Amino acid sequence: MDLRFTPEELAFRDEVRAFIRDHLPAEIRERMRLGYGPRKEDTVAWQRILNRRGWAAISWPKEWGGPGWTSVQKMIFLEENQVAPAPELSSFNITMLGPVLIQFGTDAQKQRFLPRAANLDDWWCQGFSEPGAGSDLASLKTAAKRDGEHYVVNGQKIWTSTAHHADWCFVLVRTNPSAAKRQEGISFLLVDMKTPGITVRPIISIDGAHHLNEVFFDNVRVPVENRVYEENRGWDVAKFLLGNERTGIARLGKSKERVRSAKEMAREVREGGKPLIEDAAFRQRIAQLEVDMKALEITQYRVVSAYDRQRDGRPDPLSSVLKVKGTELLQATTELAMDVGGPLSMPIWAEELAALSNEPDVGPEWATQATGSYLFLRAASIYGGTNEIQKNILTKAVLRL
Amino acid sequence: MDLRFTPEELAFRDEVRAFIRDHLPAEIRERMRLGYGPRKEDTVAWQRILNRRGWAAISWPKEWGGPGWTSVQKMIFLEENQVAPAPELSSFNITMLGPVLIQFGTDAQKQRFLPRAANLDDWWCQGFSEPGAGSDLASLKTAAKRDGEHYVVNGQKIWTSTAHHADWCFVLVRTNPSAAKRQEGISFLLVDMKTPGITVRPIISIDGAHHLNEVFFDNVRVPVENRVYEENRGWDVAKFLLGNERTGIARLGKSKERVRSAKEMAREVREGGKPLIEDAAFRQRIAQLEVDMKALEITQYRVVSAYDRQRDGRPDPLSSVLKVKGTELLQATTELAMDVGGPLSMPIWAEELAALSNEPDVGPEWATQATGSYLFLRAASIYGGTNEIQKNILTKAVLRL
Amino acid sequence: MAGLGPAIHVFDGARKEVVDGRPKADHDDRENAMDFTLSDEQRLLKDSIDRLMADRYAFDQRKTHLKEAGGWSTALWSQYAELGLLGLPFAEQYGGFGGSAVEIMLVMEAFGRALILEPYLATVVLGGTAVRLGGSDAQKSRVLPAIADGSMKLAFAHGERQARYDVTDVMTTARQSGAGWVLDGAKSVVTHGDCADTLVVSARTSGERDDAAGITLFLVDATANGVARRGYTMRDEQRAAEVSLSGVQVGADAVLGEVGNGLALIERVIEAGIAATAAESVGAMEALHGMTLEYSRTREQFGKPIGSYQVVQHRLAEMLMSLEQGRSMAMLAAMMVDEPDAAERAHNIAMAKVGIGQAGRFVSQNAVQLHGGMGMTEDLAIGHYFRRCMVIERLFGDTAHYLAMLATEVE
Amino acid sequence: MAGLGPAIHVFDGARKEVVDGRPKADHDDRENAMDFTLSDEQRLLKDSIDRLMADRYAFDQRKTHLKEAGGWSTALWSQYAELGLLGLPFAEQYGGFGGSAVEIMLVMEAFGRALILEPYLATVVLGGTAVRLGGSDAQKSRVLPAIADGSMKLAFAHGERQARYDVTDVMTTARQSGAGWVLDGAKSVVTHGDCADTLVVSARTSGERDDAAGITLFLVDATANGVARRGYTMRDEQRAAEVSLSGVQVGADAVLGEVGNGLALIERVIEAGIAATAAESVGAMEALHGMTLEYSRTREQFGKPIGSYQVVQHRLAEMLMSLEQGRSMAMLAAMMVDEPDAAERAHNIAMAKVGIGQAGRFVSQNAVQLHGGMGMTEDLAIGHYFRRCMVIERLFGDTAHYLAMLATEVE
Repeated sequence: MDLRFTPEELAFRDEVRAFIRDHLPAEIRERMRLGYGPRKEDTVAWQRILNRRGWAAISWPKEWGGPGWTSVQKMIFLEENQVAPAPELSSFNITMLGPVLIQFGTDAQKQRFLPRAANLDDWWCQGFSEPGAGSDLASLKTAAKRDGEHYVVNGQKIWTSTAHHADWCFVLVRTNPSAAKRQEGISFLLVDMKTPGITVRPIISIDGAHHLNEVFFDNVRVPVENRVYEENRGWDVAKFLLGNERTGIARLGKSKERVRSAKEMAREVREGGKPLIEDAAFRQRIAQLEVDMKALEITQYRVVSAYDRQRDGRPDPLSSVLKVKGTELLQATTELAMDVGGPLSMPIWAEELAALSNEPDVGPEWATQATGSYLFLRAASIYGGTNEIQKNILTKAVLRL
Repeated sequence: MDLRFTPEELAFRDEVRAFIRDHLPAEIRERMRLGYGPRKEDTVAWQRILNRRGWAAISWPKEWGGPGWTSVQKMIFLEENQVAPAPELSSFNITMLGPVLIQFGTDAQKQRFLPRAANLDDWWCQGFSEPGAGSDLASLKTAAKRDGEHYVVNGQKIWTSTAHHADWCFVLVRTNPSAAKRQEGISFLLVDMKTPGITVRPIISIDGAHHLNEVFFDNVRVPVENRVYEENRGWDVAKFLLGNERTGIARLGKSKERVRSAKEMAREVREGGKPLIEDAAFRQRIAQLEVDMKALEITQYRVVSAYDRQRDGRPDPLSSVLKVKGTELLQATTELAMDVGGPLSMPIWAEELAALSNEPDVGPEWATQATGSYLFLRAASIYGGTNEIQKNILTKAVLRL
Repeated sequence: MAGLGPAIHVFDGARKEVVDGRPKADHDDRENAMDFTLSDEQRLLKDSIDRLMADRYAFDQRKTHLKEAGGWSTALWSQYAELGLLGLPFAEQYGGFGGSAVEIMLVMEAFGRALILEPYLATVVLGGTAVRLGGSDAQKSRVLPAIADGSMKLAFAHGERQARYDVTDVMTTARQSGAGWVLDGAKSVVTHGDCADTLVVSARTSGERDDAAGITLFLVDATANGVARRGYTMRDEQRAAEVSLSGVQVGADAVLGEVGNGLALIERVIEAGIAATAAESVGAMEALHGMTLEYSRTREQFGKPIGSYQVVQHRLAEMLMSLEQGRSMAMLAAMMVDEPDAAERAHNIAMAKVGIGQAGRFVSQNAVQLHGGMGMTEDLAIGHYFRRCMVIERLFGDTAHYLAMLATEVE
Repeated sequence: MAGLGPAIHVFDGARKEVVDGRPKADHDDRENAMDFTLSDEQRLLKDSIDRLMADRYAFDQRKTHLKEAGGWSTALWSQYAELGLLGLPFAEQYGGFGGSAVEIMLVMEAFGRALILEPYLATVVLGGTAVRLGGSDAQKSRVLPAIADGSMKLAFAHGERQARYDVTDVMTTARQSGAGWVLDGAKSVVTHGDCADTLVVSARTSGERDDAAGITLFLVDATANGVARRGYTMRDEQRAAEVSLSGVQVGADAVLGEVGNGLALIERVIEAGIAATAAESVGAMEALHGMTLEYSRTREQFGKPIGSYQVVQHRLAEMLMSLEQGRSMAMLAAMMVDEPDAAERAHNIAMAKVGIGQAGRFVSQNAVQLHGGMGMTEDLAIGHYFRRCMVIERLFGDTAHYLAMLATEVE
């Protein structure tokens, strides 16, 4: 980072950069440079390459295959990986499930699930949100009744990203409907997606693509041994998971990659009879974005470098600043990339919508992909707690109002 | 207006423009073009010239000296007057007191006060706000006790604009402290500023100038005949006054004048080695402001032209749109004018601060005046109900939330 | 102008009853100021369209229209013809009704509220304007009545792959051959170019790329030899096509307007398109605001409707202000589209384009945001309106393009 | 950098106890991450300044300082000298302490929180940097110790009336005469130029207006014959002066740095000024945010503290985010001010200038807005901080000026 990494950190960045350059399959890099999201097989392939290098389980302790990096090193790695651009690590496996099992899991659970999660042998998804329970998670209704050595799960989850790829799902269920507080009476279960009674229904999002799903549970039997932590204490697990390290929450590397790509393409298209890259207003827009990215880069460094110093384990409320500013930039930079394409950004690229139409591609792929990213990332200010919720968090936790 | 006035309206605009051109004293126009606010004598002189023409009491019925204009004609007049630039009519006399007396006043009160108000023989000010009662007017505390044929007034008003110029003040007082609702038990009094017991203390605002005052009432005796409308019904009067016609609330003419002035001065200063007016970013900024002014101009026309059609006399909640967008533009355009001056806008121009310093003038007057307007108009989004309050009004009255 | 001053029209967004998640047009909303500012004919027109949309264009019905072969409803196209909408702007002698820009504005607003899919913009507004303003009597007699009765659809084939938003960047060529002409080149992202019977094609008859002079418009039969079209769906689900022309022969009577002086006519067509889509955008913003307002009343979070949170309330108020400022700009465009002074006309319509683009972006982005996850799903109407606003902002040039144009005109 | 990473420092604004309407610096706020990222010396430095400001720069005390002849406190100037602040950035051989940009940042932040009036920026940062980087041993020995012990004040007399923000627009001339030089011209809005003992004057020794080459810096005795100064007060109550030079004779030893190559040195001085005022702006923003937060807790409207309204809460949260983004930019400037690569240095400091300017504007404008009428009064501290942010945004060039510079560098 420009803001004076230590020599060790600089050396580390170069090492990461070199490794990605040498090991990221060219075909994956090419598709992603054009703006395509990684296919399932791309993500699996790359995470396994990283895992062989010991760089997959980045936020896990060494004994479970973690690299033992500082938060700053993780930040550097994540950004380099995004800028490459390379498929991102499965956050469900690495950032969410892993730390949860390491903190709350039994030895048996750790043995069984951690190595396969690190290597993406199991693709995990997150069963938290429910219809009517968006940011207000504790109002979830999906019920699990104890029946001998099993829980019988009934209910519905929604916005379940990549459920259609997933082998396993960690699910929040209500095991005690009559608990005094809503937060009590919730348990955290690990569910094999192949269990009878599970139905996955795709949700097509406004980019016309299939990222999200509804997941229906109809008398799904889950062995009690697949419950993490105590019965009715699942809220503690969920809080830990959500409050868990937020390094990379700003996804700054992705924004940087979008601006780089926009500048590259702006040499190829015209505005007012000359290359768009020479247009004064366009250059001002880029300059402003680069200023905002620089400020966020340093703020992120300040926040992340503090993670390692914090001993109380409380989630840093400043993560909300990274989330808000990061998503504002993600949306501004993807909009920029779309605008470069101009009219050519408006047609739908067929493969993206294969399910819905049979039209051939028109226009440059990068332009149609740019619009896809713009559309899908309207969700960036919604998922993981809307930006409005983030400001509520700052109000309570920092302003103390 | 570009948006197709009727031929009659066009002819009217030309008539107004010609009259101002021919009758506005050159010395007043010159000072105002440099950005100075009008002196008391300027305002008085110009309003009397207009009154002779029958154009002062613009929102009064003909029988009381009004010109009998439509709201659109008033809008045209107000904008031409601002663009000239000429001193604005005393809103206290014309927009506030006049309609109140015509609606609620006794014949005696009308006879006594209206003609002098139209001619600015009496300079009126408004005694509404109190410390701790800003946008929340009904919480006012200034008390008036009945004592024979007088009220004895004790208390304090604040933000009393031009009280130091004023001959008279219309004041909201609490005549029944034990009323069930705060709004009940308030009365509307006309107070001669020469009455013993009145103290006017200047409030210097952040532009270093003296516009505002605190007014203290210490056993001030006000004849009962100077109460408007019934005792304890003053809230009805206040509501009528505040909800009263809002033509000109956007002060669009002032914004247009600021942009015109900024463009004029931008030919005389440099940016990047050429005249600022040739700077791409500066031109974009102007273009955007002109787009926003055009949109507001049409919205204002739509709202104002509807005033004449409304029969129910309810204040149009859309006035809040004009207030918000109008003040946003006022603040953006005065900031623009200040920015043109660059470093020369930052010194204080001595006369402005005569009371506080004895420094000679430096830099061009227009630059120092531009900063004065910028600073004072930070209040534009505060007075008359903050822009946050305006959005509350839209929420209740239009969105019905 | 007073006829366009529905100050209270703003209440629409707030008052509309909501049907299948989309606000229904209100027929006798006493507070709709248009009641007393529209002529009886205009009133009749607005009512009949609103009723048709309410009956035939509910969001689920729209899904059915989408599934038709062409991606829009041929049945409704006939209905538009019967209602006289297809001939609205044309003189009566050509089977039209001599409707003004105000009538077109009313129609496009209603179409925007319903998010229609039919090629009205391409055929009646773009193609129709080209022929109406540029055509000879013979051409008008041949084309306009056919548009009016629904038997002929047009498309405006001007933009080219390399041109982005530069209106004079025409590389398609037309060279004289005998009495007629031969056209070669390619046109890109031609709105509803796939279903058009006749294409209005711009081609260079002289000069170089980017020259203002030397551009000519031609009426080209879409089925003529050498015309190839690849149709596809846009992000807003409307149809468009890539059109290639190789050795396409047309007669002398195919020339629309003056040879070499096509630019002025092209600009009139684009201005008419901007005015029409500005009104359509207003209709879409009304729908977005109305749906979001309704959602904020019903959707609960932490035990309260989200509409009870002040931040949501103020966001909705800001959306309302943008909608009204946008409506003002759509009115400006409608008033200016027939302004004789070309510079005045172009300047004001450019301002309207910028204002509408910014308003549409603000309203549609916040409508999605306030809907949360639901706003991201293809199942809800919100995202579809959002994308229509997105595409409209980029038709005929985007906000930055027109703001740059205005910046050069600052004096 | 880790030494500059007070992630929790953000809590300052929120936690500060408020004294006479201004947040008091917290001496042992456990949550102030700087506690464990500052060296003991830095910690000592910060504590001693904060304590001095708390004791001597309460807002009412500041009013007294303002009333002094020069418009600032000579007593505090001596205190700064005693504390070693005036020699902070200079080498020990010149009576200094070899402090880095980080120490200057700490000092300026504290000064920004207290809104000090003394000529520290002009003397130590601007004048001091010019001599420290450009001066000969003789010049350094003559000037730096005198600055450090408080006996000499400097001012940077570079800007001219016609130049606005153009750094190479120098029309003041210096022509050789015998061994020395004769200076003629005028300098405008010279910060604290009225009280300076020595002026660092830029003059053209060759070339034309706007030429980058041909500018030379001179050390000029402010009392020399031909030097005339008109002092005045700026909008932020700091002092400045118009300086005219007519036939001012100086010796060859007055030349600072190389003849004709003054521009590079001027840029270093300006960069140091930007870094220092960036930190000052952060201090001012902390105070503004802290005061506004406190006000929102106490000021009631409609029976509730305004801080209980969600819109006010979110505005304060957005101010907090701007403050932190601004703080990051001030850190960037501090880190970059000694960067050897001139292009890299200039680019990053230009980014910091833009970021700080925008943050300062957002925070200060909203601090006034949330204070309502009270924010408009000269009696409250708010408006004074507001105007300091306004002036800082325009020192050495405004946001538009640096954004335009960055735009030209986009590649």
